Amino acid sequence: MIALLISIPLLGALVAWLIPDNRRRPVILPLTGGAHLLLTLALLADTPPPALGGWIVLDPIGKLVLLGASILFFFCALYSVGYLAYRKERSNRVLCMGLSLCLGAISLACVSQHLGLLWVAIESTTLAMAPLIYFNRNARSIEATWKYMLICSIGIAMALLGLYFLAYATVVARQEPTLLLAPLLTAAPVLSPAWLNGAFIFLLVGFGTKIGLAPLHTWKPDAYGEAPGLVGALLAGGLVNCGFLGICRIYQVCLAAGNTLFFRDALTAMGLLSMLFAAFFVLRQADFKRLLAYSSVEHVGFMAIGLGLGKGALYGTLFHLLNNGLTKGVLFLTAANIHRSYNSKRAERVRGVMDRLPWSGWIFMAALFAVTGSPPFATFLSEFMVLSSIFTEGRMVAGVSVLLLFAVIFTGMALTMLPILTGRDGKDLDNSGYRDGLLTAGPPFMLLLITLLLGVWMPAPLQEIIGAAAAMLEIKP
Amino acid sequence: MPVFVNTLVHLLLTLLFPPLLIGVINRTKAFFAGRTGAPLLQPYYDMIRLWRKGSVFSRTTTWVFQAGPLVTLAATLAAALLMPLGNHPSPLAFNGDMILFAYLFGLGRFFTVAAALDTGSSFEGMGGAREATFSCLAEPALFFALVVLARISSSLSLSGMLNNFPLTVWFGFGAALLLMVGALFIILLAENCRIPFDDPNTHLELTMIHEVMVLDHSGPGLAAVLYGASLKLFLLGALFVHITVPFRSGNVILDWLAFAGSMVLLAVVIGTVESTMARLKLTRVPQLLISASILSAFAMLLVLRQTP
Amino acid sequence: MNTFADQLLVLVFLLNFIVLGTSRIGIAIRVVAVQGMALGLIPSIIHDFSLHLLLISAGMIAVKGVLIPWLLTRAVSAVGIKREERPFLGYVPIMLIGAVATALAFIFAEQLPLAPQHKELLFVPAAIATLMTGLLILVSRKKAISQVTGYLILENGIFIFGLLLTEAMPVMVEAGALLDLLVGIFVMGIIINQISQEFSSIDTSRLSSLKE
Amino acid sequence: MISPILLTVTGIILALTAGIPLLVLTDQAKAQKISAVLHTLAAMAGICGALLSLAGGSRESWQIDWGLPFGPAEIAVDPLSALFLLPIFIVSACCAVYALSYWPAAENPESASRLTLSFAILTASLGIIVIARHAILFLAAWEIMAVACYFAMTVDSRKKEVREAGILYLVTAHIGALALFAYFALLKGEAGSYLFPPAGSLSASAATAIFLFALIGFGMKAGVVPLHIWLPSAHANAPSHVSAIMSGVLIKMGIYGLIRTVSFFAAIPFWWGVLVLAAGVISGLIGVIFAIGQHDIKRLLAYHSIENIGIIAMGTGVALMGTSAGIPSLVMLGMAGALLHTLNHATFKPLLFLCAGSVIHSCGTREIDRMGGLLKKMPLTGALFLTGAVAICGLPPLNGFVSEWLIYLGLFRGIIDADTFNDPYFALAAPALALIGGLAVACFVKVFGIAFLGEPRDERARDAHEAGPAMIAPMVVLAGICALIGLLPQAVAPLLERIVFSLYPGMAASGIKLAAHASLGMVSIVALLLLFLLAGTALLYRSRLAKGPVTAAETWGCGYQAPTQRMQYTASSFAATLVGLFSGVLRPHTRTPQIQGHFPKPASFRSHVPEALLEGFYLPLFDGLNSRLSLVRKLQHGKLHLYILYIVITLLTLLVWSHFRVRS
Repeated sequence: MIALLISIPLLGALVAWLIPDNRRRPVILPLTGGAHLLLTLALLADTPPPALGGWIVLDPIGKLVLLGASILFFFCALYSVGYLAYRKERSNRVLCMGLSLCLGAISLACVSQHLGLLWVAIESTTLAMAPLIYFNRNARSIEATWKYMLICSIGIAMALLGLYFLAYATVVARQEPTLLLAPLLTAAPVLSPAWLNGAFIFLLVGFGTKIGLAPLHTWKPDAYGEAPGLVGALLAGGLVNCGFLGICRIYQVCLAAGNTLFFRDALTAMGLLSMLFAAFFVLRQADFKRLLAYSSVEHVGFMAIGLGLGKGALYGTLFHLLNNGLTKGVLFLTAANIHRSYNSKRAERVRGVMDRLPWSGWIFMAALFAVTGSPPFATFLSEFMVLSSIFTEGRMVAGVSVLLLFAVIFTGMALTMLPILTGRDGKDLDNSGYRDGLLTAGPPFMLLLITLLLGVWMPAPLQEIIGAAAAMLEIKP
Repeated sequence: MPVFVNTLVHLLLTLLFPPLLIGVINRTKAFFAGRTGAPLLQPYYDMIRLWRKGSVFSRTTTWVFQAGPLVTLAATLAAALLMPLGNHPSPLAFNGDMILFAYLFGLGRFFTVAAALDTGSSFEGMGGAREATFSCLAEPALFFALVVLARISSSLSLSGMLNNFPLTVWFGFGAALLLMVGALFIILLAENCRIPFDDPNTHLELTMIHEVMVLDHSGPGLAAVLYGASLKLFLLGALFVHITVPFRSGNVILDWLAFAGSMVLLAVVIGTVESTMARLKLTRVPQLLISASILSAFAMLLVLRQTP
Repeated sequence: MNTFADQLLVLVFLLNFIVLGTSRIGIAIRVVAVQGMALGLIPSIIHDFSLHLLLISAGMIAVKGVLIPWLLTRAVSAVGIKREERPFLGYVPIMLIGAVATALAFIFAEQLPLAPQHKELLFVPAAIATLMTGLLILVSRKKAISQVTGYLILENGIFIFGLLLTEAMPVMVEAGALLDLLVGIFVMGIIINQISQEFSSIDTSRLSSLKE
Repeated sequence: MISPILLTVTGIILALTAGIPLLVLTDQAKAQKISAVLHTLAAMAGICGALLSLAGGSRESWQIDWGLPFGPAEIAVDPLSALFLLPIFIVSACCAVYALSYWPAAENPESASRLTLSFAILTASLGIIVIARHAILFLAAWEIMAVACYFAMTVDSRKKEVREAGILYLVTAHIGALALFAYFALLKGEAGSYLFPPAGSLSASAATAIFLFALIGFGMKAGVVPLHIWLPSAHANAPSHVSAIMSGVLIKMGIYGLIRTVSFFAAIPFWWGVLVLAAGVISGLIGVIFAIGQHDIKRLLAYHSIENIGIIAMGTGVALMGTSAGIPSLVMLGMAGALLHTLNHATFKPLLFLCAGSVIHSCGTREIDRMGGLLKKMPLTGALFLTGAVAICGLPPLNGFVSEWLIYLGLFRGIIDADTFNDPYFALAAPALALIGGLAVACFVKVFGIAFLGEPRDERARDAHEAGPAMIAPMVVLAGICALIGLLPQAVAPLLERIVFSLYPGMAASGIKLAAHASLGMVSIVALLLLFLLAGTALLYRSRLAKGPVTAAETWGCGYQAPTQRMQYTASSFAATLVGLFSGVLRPHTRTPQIQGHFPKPASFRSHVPEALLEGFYLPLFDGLNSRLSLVRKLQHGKLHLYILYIVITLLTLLVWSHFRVRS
């Protein structure tokens, strides 16, 4: 079953490569995505036993990331059919292949218990995405791709060094050298603290680059801003979660090793720094896709804080992981529609979206509330859980600073997004003639609906998965 | 004497006495000016004559214009039932009546000013604006005084505050009461549009307050305005007299006579002030009113400090 | 055998300095190729012979010594540039910094709680120094190709550390890492090509239109 | 026995369904009528529920098992909820009927359905807020209320000032909600669950932060100075019936939250009350002073909302000080005054906004200085506005007086309780309230006089017409309630008592009566007597008038021969002296023309009182911050090699930090 999970996307990529017809090729994506989603749901319902000598296990954290990625991918795939119909002039072979491969790599990352394999999978997602950022083939997109490629490669190289350190920690401790999670967790208490520290730092920097924790986030606005919307959605909702999964794994090892104070402080500090950076850049941000990138930095920072605080915040953090992915999907897909219609993503060149594109406009508006943690969206629940835990733990300074930053970020986002959405559409604005269709407005709408649904009703199995995942990250007394 | 007799006296005094005060003031002013002056009862004649006259209404005006003097008069009459006179509680004394008392005047003011604006004349608008402005500046001073009285007497009604106002209070809180009496006198003059705030006899519209507001009233309406104004003077004067003349003999008739006498005395004092002082520059008026508030605020602080 | 490995590592140090000091991109690529080959030899030298090691060595030499340099050379000839011009940091200062970094690497390695069997070896200082060299090049050079060489040197540094753990690393992972590296460089090569087409230069200092 | 909670929930659901007809029916005009009927039915159910609860004085609750990991939710109707439910349902129904002719679907095809839907959601969320007893449910309803209100107020988003007001409103609402996040998080820490704790069940010793967050969050919604900055522009730019519900009901949710919050705590520190009282005094004064300077009728009314919120806060402050000092009479008077004023303000302020809406509808402007003489054209609207104006000034015999009087009594009670208080808080607050009252009279005499009396100043005002019955009827209902409470205040006394008892369970046992401390019966007598006297003098006057000759003439122009309408006193000139007195706070902008030469050119004078706190403090602060931030933004300079340097620096920092961390 799990093998199928990884091979379906790979097969999809192969088929996409083989299909010569630019017009029909995109259809392969929803097929792949649909099959993958069904399989994921089946796997969640009936967890398979460990495979490949314990290398491949679908544990609760993996399940959560997999579920989020699979849902997001399916709707992005549906969207891609509608989107690519507007981009007939470009060959979409690389795009279709890259997306499928990326899904495969994400699935692999979710199920791998060997940290080396996890690293390979995450690195593969980075590589698979690079050509997609360059889809628009202009000077700005090539610049963004180059920055993405180089910074992420360096980051991921740091993560590799971190993994080596982790393995070396076992060598120094005279244990069987391994990067398999289960033995590492058992051996953790005796691991050399210095090397474990080093491993944590390098992995944090490595995966932190991948998920875009400040000040390692520098590639993010460029890549998110220049990539097509659906690529942005997958970067922000899929790849970020993968990187976060990597951080969760090392966090698990650190927890098992005992003394976690530094790890948690480092995560909290970087999380706060990310939110601070995001707040600075969100204010007066004139490019609404870059705005979304900084919002992603903010949310990654928030999750890092949640993970760093641990205890009661974990449940909310993991739930937020899922919600963040879904809302980012909504935002990027609708932002792409708006971009398409106005041929611009600058706030001064876009007005009156609610009049011109009512569906995209209203979805974008709702997503503004969703992404800023307003009830009744699920992001509210997860943000509130984390905040509630911050305050009940008595960390008043952290709590108040997070709230202040939330306030600044909401202000910034509202100041940029509301004038775009409202106002009067004018003759001075470009109009490409794009109109919302079922396949371009439907997927973000469905994603929005899911966030809304999760905000008023969390299915019991989901609660179970998140609960089990949080339990894995909890400090054992 | 049974209660109803006292109430009867109260009502009779309220209804009949006020125009006399105006007469006394005018007589005093005439004395200072070296004139014989009009008879003491001249205000009564004036009002009766006006009441019998016909009316002239501006085409601009609406029913609000006619309602103005009537509401003001009704509100002042209602207020008269709350103010204790002589050594007797008012017919309708209850906890918090002092606030109702002050707010009834507010109601009267609202309608007087509205009636003035109803004429569409810029002069009457000007007068209305001044009336509204100055009276809201006088309001805190009055309330500081009420706070002082409430604190001293531990009572929440005008009757409780003013009827039990023995001389000993003056020994205890002399300084504070002196400040307060000063403030109250300023309020008394300002609220009743006397010199130095306003000149009831002037005919230069640009400098008037109350008189300019009622320029367009005529006949019975004007009679109601004049009567209402004298009643207001009477009521505020009673408040002032209760504090400044804290002699209560216990003999009912004596107390009533003493009250009436001190009211007349007050009218003489007002007349004297009007004769000896010049009218203030209009821009100075707010300053004087604010200083009245400050005076009574000081009085309040002194009293708060003194009472445990 | 370890002495031979140490000598190879000394060679690695020297190669680091050559890359730091040269302005010719062709030389830098060749130096990196040599460095990769040298590193590819080490696993077979320090450990007893095994198929596993042989595979790793062969893979390393093939990828780092042959394939990647070939890819880069092709990219260089496609965009037609030879020299790094006016880097952000001059060659002399950067070599001095490199020297300081190497010295620091030795001092730092002394402090580390190494396993007893690794105490005497040059692996850890070499790894740190190479890593720092890679980062220095990445931070100081303007041409995209130079930055790729910097990245390769950085990777080499990490790989040197990995040599201490060859036994711990399953082939699959090693192979995956190498494959990823190869694909990465391949993609970078393509991007460089596109950059030169788009900007008629591969000077990355021009790639700064995306800000704030 | 029909349960209050069932009726209330029915009302909320009916209100929610009122948004649907315009979405599904093609005959929009008919759909709007159905929607108004639904709102009215909702109001009937809701008001019955609320009155039942107030009459019974008991608390009834429902547990709801929902699929969220915060424990089961709870909704409950107790007397406090019931009191706030009354305005919600009354005002929403009045506004829905009013909209039939103010915002007819037939004339506004594209915006009516959006407006009706947001209005229905707004009403329902308001209802849920006051019955929610679970943090998550409350917050969800709270935010939905804010967002629904945003959509309702920005229907006319093609206008720039509407958009700007909307953004300001939304941002401040969200910031307030964030403060509530912290508030509920801390509350959960104290109470142990996300359910609201019962009254008086928590110790206030560690609750300073809870109280402060509640004050910020709820104060922001209520519009307490200095958190009021969103309020004037939002109220001014919304459609009038939305302004009515915002001012009458929405901002009261802040008051509800604050009262609910303080009821959780058993013994509260004295300074809580002092702080609330001080905030009330400041809001009251600032609100009314700013109101005087406005020429925009709705902005002016908006500032009066701030003033009235201040008065309510003063009452609450008195009650809190009474609670901590253990004086039940203070608690009773202060709380009853605050609650009654909440209810009263929810009647006369919507009344005034609806009247203002009719005027704007008919004159096409919000500028008072372009109106004039409207009473002749719109006699009913004018009379109703006058009723509202007298009520809001707190003048007898209408309802505003009763509640202000209770608060005054509380303050005076505090003043004479010499044993307990030597602090001048009460003694300073009473004259402040008097000043507020005086200024309010000045302000409303100005609006009524300039807009409705005199001669029209503008063509549109000359051609003004009376509003239709759908607009008049709701106003009559609201004015009726104003008069009813004003004339028979003793009828509401037992209801207020029950609310106070439900908030302070300890007080119920002591048998304290509101009537013992405040003779509302006497107020009623004086009010009726006043009407009687008025009727008497009016009769006399009419009969006299009938006898004598009555002549119509021009207004006495003091000898000037050619007066024009434009020479009338204007709102600005009326307020000029007061604005000048308070110019230190108001910072009015004036543009005075230079008049030169013997034959000066036509010149114009302009004066405007801006929202000084927003334009003088918050916006400069924001701009200053923003220009500082532009330095930080240089960090994202687009230079790749420096980005890589960031990675190196991060690594080194973390390594060094961990080194020292492990050492220590």
